[in-house]
Amino acid sequence: MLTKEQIAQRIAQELQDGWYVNLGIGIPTLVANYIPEGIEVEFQSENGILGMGPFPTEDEVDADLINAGKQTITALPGASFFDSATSFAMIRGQHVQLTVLGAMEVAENGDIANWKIPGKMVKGMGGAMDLVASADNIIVAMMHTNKRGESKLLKKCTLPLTGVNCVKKIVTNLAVLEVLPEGGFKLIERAPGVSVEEIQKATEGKLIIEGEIPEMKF
Amino acid sequence: MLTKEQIAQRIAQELQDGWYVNLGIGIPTLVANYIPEGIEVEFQSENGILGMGPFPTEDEVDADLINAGKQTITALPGASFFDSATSFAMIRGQHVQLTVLGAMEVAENGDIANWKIPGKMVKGMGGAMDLVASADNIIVAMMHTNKRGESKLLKKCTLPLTGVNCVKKIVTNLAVLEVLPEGGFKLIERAPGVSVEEIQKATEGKLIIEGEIPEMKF
Amino acid sequence: MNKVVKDAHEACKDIQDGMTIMLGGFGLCGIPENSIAELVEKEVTGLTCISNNAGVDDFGLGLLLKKHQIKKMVSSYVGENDEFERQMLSGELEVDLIPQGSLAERCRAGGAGIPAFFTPAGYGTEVAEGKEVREFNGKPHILETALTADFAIVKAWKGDTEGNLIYKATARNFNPLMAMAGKITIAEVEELVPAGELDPNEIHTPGIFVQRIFQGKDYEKRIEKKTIRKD
Amino acid sequence: MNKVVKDAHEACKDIQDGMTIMLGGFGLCGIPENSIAELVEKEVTGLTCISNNAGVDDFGLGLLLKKHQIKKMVSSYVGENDEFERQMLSGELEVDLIPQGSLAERCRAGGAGIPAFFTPAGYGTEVAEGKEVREFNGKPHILETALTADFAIVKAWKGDTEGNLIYKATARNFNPLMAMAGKITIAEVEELVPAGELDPNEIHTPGIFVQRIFQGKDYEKRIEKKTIRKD
Repeated sequence: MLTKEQIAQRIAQELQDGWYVNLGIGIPTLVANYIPEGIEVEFQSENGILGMGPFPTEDEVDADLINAGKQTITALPGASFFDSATSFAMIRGQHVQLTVLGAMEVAENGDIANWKIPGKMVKGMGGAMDLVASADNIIVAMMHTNKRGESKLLKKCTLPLTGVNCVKKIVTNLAVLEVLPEGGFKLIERAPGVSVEEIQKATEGKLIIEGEIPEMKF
Repeated sequence: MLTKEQIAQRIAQELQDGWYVNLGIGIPTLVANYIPEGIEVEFQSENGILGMGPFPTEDEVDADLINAGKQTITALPGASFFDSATSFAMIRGQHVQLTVLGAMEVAENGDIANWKIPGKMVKGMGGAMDLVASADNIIVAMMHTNKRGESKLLKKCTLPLTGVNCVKKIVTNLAVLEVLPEGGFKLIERAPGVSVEEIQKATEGKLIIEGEIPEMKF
Repeated sequence: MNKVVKDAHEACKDIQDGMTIMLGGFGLCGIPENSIAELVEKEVTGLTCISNNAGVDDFGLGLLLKKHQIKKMVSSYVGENDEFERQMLSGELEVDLIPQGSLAERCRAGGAGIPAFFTPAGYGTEVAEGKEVREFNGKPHILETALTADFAIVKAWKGDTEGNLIYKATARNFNPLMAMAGKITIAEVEELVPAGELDPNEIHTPGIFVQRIFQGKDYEKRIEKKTIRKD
Repeated sequence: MNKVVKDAHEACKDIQDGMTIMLGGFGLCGIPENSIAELVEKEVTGLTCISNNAGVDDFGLGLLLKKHQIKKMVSSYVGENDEFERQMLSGELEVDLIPQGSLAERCRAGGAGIPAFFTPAGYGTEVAEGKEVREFNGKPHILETALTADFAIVKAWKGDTEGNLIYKATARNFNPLMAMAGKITIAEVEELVPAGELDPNEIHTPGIFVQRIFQGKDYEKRIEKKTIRKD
């Protein structure tokens, strides 16, 4: 089973040179720590920066320079600042090549739910609905099951949706899966030491297994 | 009968302190020469400048600084440059308080035609359709009749329209007229030495004359 | 065209109970601190506030919430505020949640005279309920309408006497869009300079969108999540 | 993320017959001179050009018109060009005339993933023919759709190796909007600098919108109507 860091590390293998990438809060944020050698990517944060750098040192902290998670950040050489409409023009206009975000539930048709739990305080969708409706390439980073041990990969989402038919790939603590256009989670890789049976057991939606399923490599 | 300069001068009397104003080419451009004492207005040119100044001296000429008529200009202190979408956001969003433009025909319901003559080379509408459809306050500056002596203030426009129900006021070489919401040209002022009869004769559309019509004052 | 007023008190003098107000900022970054303090002081109530977030318990719009001055919030994310939660759950506070990109674009549209536009964001979710759906390029979109406000209140880094504004870094966020969409737009700035001192090429909000400007004071610029690296 | 190419020749290498190309500029102000010269040199034909104007007889897009490389022009105003007039009247050239503000907004929409929007411009005129009409706030509007292009070619004053651009004065015009709307966007600049030399706060077009950038040369910057005052 993968740690959160390893999920991020596995997702980082998907990065391609020259991509602009938007990382959600939580596990997705960690992806920035594992950019493969020889690959250059640039991070967009939807509050209005391209070319987001690492957290600042104590001396560098600037209240006017934060990311979408409201954390203080730095700007790399070549960065740019812009307003929120331009920021979402980049997202909606598909100029951002990859979006990585967390989810509470993903359905076998690519539907995603990650913003609202009925009966609980609703904090709002922030930019998540724009991101999932727009991105050509969405990877969900999440645990395979919830705290009660129930599958988060479902036939149909039970929570209010964030977007429909949009998730293309999922990386969990157990596996890498693709959402097929015709529906279903196609198993691509297993986490080291995790069996196909374990993944099957943790997956409520339709799991498609073809041939040998390799273990992830790091 | 007014000269073109006097038409511009009369229109300039309509200016109010603090207004942003867009002037079309031809007579409207001349309005900038007659801003009343004690009044501050700022000129917008739709290619992307607010705070347009006078023409440059030979030394000041800058190919990157022109107005919508493609003439070289200067920028006053407090000017700003912006892209064409922002420029028309100002116009469409009614942030510009007054638009002055020329016309080939105006109808008694406020329709205007000023961009196309069937059978002749069509140069295009440029920003005219956006301006007339958006502005709250449009003054047309034109001769009362065309070169063949025919009225340009009509019951109905004969040329392809630029916009509908939009003209509020007209200043010609003969008169100042308001277009009433219910239709008709209400005569407000006569040019010095021009009789109501002369204006009536030169106006094909419904002319509304109430009481004494004063002469314009300069 | 001098638009300078003395302070937040003068700038906000005609903001009245029941009005709709847009407030710039993302989290606590780039919020109009002086004007918010003035609205608290003024005890104006029944406000509809359009702001991406709702502040924290003791800063930003949280200060107005605490005094029950807000009737309705229009935001994309409101999650750092206990009092907000309490008022929402008890039904004292109406909340309209809007996807962040749609919120930004709807403000811009309001300022730009675009009454409505299609966006893919929110299709198939509760955000789309009651909205027209139309397919473009094989993909469903929903029709969203423009937002405007009686007052927009923005915070900039530098401004001049004609209302031209320059924002700093990510404190720009919603400020330029809301500046376009206010019937009256108030700008508070960290540094107010005479017209002509800002480079016309570097202006983010042209003065035409701003009706009143003042030199703000005592900016706290509170940081929500100070995150530092050690090296 | 180095996007620098050697010159216009390399930047335009895969522009092919029949493609749709957006070109920035207003009149001859802010046009991509180097790239236009390269397209002439390349003899690519059957182009659909989206550009606010069509150049003059011997400069700007007029050079492409003269060699019959343009099949269709999409513009708001085309009136300074005799060859244009001849080709249009003879039916050799298709022309789609669009109100200037709608042209600008349609390019922005294309880049921003907004497939369509309502505008009042053109209602009741031939521009509205075949378009949906809807009333908002008691005023009729027409539905306009987004524009995109195979290539957008823009001209900036300064640019960096990551494609960030700064325009000068009114040479900005359509350039930033078209930069957003190209599947591939080419930027030619008067001054190309290393990433980090432009202030991130002053950038007009963030590099994400630009795929190729090169240092242009021999800019003529012809003036259409030199108008001077004597004092």
